[in-house]
Amino acid sequence: ATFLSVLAASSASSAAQTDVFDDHPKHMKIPGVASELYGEPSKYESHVKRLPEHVYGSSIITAAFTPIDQLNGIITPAGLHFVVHHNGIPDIEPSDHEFKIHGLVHKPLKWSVESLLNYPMVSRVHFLECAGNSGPNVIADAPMDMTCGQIHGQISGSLWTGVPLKYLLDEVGIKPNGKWAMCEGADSGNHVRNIPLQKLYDDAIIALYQNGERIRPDQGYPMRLFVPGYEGNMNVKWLHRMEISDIPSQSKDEQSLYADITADERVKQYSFNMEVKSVITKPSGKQQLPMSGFYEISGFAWSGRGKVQKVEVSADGGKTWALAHLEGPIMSKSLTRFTIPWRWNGQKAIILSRAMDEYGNTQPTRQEWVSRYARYSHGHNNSINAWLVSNNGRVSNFYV
Amino acid sequence: ATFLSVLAASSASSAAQTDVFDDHPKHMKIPGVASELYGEPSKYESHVKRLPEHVYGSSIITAAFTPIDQLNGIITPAGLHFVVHHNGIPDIEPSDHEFKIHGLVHKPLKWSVESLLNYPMVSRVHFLECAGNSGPNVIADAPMDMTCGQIHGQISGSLWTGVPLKYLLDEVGIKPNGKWAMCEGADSGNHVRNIPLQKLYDDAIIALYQNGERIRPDQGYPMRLFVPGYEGNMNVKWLHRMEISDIPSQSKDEQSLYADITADERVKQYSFNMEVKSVITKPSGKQQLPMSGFYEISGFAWSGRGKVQKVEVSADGGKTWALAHLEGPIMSKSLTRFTIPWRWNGQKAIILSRAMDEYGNTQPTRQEWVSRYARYSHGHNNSINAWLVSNNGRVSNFYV
Amino acid sequence: FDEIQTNSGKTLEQKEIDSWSITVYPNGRNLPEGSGNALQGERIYQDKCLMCHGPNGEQGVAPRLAGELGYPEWSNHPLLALTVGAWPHATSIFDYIRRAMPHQSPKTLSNSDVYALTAYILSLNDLIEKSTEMNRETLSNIVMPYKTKSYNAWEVEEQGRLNVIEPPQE
Amino acid sequence: FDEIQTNSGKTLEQKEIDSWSITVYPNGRNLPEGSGNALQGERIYQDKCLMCHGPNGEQGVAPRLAGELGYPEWSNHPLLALTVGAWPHATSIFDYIRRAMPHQSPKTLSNSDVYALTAYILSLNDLIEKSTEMNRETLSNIVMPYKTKSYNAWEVEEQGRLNVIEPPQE
Ligand code: HEC
Ligand code: HEC
Ligand SMILES: [Ca+2]
Ligand SMILES: [Ca+2]
Ligand SMILES: [Ca+2]
Ligand SMILES: [Ca+2]
Ligand SMILES: [Ca+2]
Ligand SMILES: [Ca+2]
Ligand SMILES: [Co+2]
Ligand SMILES: [Co+2]
Repeated sequence: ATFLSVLAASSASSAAQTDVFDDHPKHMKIPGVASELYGEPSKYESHVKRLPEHVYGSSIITAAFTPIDQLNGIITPAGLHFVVHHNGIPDIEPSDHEFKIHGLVHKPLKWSVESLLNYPMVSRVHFLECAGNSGPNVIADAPMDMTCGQIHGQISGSLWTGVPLKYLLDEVGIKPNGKWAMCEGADSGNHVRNIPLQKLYDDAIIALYQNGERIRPDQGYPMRLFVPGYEGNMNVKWLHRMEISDIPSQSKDEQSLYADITADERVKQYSFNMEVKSVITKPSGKQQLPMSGFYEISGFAWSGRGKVQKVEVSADGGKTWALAHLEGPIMSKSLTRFTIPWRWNGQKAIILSRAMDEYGNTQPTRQEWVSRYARYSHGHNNSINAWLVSNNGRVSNFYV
Repeated sequence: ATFLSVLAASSASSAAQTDVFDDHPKHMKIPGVASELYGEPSKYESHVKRLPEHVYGSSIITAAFTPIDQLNGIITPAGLHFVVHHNGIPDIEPSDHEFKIHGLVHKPLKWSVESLLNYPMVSRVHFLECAGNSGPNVIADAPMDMTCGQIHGQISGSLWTGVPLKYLLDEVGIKPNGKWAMCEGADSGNHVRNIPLQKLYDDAIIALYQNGERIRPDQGYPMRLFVPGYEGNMNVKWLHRMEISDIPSQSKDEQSLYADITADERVKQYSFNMEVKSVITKPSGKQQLPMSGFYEISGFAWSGRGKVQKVEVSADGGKTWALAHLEGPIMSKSLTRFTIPWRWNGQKAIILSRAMDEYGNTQPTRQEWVSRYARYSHGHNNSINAWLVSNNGRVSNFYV
Repeated sequence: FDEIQTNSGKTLEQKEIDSWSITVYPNGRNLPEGSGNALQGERIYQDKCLMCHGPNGEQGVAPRLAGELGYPEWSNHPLLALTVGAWPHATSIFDYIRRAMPHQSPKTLSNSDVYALTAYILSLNDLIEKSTEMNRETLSNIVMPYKTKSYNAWEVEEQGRLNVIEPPQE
Repeated sequence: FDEIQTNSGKTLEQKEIDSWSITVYPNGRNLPEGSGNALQGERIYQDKCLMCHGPNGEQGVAPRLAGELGYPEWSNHPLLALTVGAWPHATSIFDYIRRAMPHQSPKTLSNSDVYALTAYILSLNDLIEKSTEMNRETLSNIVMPYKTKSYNAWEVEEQGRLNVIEPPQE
């Protein structure tokens, strides 16, 4: 007998209940439900979703941002990791996918998904940021009233596990004149980015797992390239081919979309690193402080070049700054959470954060950043961000 | 116009296709689909699910293990975190839940979920392990042929973010004779565990986020207690009440289920720490090595007392041992991934791992462990685990 | 910027504390009014408990309520090697039944029902007579046979400290 | 236990390499046979491209294929401030159309179609005459106006090194 069979009989049980349980809510009186085989968030959190964006009105190009203002810590659940797809998410059967290296190599080789799963792997916590993240704050002349996720949500953090590229490059044997790898995805647009072999030898991996489980279709299943600290677009999803070359192939995205246009209208190509940056997620745009009193200011900082060294926070529009607490572990090219206690006195306040990385790199002001680029150029914005807290506790996007 | 409207017209496009694309699979020719607002794993990974267990044939008590052999890294996706629920998963509206502290305190207080969300928080990567994990390997006289997840899958790792208990304990003010906290959940059985205040002041948190997002119903939504390194059952889910006391209340689970019975049949209560342990997840039970050659042995180690100091691996049944590589970051009371390259010569091999923590604690052999406890007692098994690789590459559970 | 000292907790009134305080302590603290004996308990048991816990607290699919530690003849399930008969504290039986049983409809028993069921389980374990009344007073005086065979590892092995072994020097 | 030296890659045959090698390089390497001019391209464009990219490569919802950098009169969308007219390399136009366009049915054009469409886009940008044939040879000789205004930050600013700034001393 299992309890399933006695359930009906027993629910017609005694009603001689003692008074002490009168105030106890229903969920303390009725047994709960069983676990799902693959769990899901609470239905009371169903507002926490990716924030979709439309690009060129295309139904194929899809972008969706991470609601970073609704989250905490330095890991983004895979289901909420931001995505930008120029050709949609392909449906790839693992048996229908091979990874190939050819070009300036001694032995062109290919690997099945299965064989790479048996390869030696590393696991690293890294951020991934789209070059276009925080674009609205340099494009718009006046600050737009949006949430932190809507403005800055093209950043996420994950534990990425996979095979270091260096093993595979050694297996094929690079010829002396090989300097670049043309990295191609198996999506319908065969997305291409060219990456210096130096970087691939340094810390790039073929990522097979994200946050412990196999990467999902929207992250490149069955495999993606991961180049820590480099702009999101270079982390080629559905990676299926690398052609080793002496020169970059100059792909579509390297001509315009992921190039920056300088103030004097030169086309700056191949700026790979996402530079040191920080953003306060709490409190942030469109949030509401219920009353004056004690709060925590919390956010994260990161640098595509290495570790975050320090984060400073100002609550008076940048006049004075205080050192925030860095919540460890502080890892290279990873989100680093910072916190600082704050007593809000119920008056208008302007809160800002600025980060420095281990190389001493700092964030420019918005004004400095904007002066460097053409008015419409908006990639790689790592300038200092600010939020205005009004005297009624409403938080909104602000330019200092 | 959006592209949606031109899709139909255009798919009737030219068929004058060039030869070069003949061998390209369908997914490189047809645009992919858009992103989901809350993403999901690949349909080709649908076998990667929690492994449900039946306890007393109850439909209310539900347990489901993490398929750790299918995963990698040190983070478990929340949807695959192991669960054990004695009274099912309650459906709790956040507005229907308060956290209360009373008993031996100066000012009994309560907090709404909303107000705790505005409190200062910390984020820590920690393991969570059920006291009953790996039970089959001490209960069964001969090794059972099961997967690593089926035997050892009551362990998971997450980034937990929440409010340190110490702030709340200071807010209520503990009276001098307060030594224990009776911690109660808001499930239908009002689960209770008693915890020394020392621990709560040290590193316990009210966890509000897991792996970045709000904790899910099956992890205690809207809040759970997290006591790093202590047995899973003490991390009271749906936490709603703490009563500060001079003595523990001696709850049901403290009488039997989570007590260990010693070899001389004494009832050992209140052994909180999950001791140092390790398990090889790859290769592991029921897996198959396709052919002799180069492999990576990979697994994780942990200790409820602090950091993992070292892990040694043997491939000859324990005759010789080699130091495994520890994949950082090495964090206190956290899963720590270890890896070691291995050349399988196609002959029978017995692989084992043993860990040491920063205090010098080590894992007992199975024989040592079993000699300490009553034959049916199976909680807190941290003995050394082994896998047998047969000469045809079949991997199975093994006792050394 | 300030030091961290939180202060948003709201006062919890005595009335509220009373309404939530269902936890009973081994010294009898917080045991409620009411009483019952094993004869009364047996009837309730047959109606509401026997289907899962079996006749005389044995041979059910649910935990054993009587007997000694060790595999019973009729099962080699490790969870059924355990038994309420080996619980160190009798108050825990009352506390648990009141909050959690019957499994599928908890918190539906009156305090006197719970006393009666506790008395019945104690009588199944030969610890009291069937007619002995259990209440606040008498229940707290029961000494369970395994009381002296139980020990608190936190106090005995850990010396009531977070770390018996000193952290290693860096 | 061994050093890490992997060896499970399988030989990739030349035939396979040829079937996957669709990437064209700025020096014209890997440009295929075939040819086409803007007159031919214009007809294909009107049939398969105009609906998204607009007449003369402007005023569509999709990227601008002609003109100079900067907001056009008809849009202040930052993505439409960009234009294929400002691409540093003409071969990239061929490469991208062949692999990815038309957006909803990529890889359906013949190589000659792609040459013709590339020719049409170049003519829209006043870089060639409508009758000029584009093929392997002629396409690789096109010098885009922004070629001299483009630079490689990896080489110029990073000096082709992973870290221009030395890591700080511990
Ligand atoms: C529908 C099945 C079912 C019914 C009816 C039921 N129980 Fe239980 N009982 C269980 C299960 C299952 C457990 C184990 C709960 C757990 O492990 O959390 C349990 C546990 C107990 C325990 C603790 C035993 C231990 O070792 O953990 C006691 C005491 C108990 N029940 C008494 C009763 C009484 C008294 C009644 C009737 C008023 C009753 N039960 C009715 C299923 C049932
Ligand atoms: C259904 C709409 C649609 C059709 C039809 C279409 N395109 Fe496109 N085209 C796009 C979109 C959207 C992009 C941007 C793709 C991206 O950003 O990844 C694009 C990009 C391009 C680009 C690169 C522009 C840039 O700056 O990124 C070229 C060149 C191009 N298309 C040429 C063509 C040609 C030639 C045809 C016809 C054979 C065509 N397109 C048909 C929608 C379309
Ligand atoms: Ca579901
Ligand atoms: Ca197929
Ligand atoms: Ca730009
Ligand atoms: Ca879905
Ligand atoms: Ca309600
Ligand atoms: Ca036990
Ligand atoms: Co829309
Ligand atoms: Co079953």
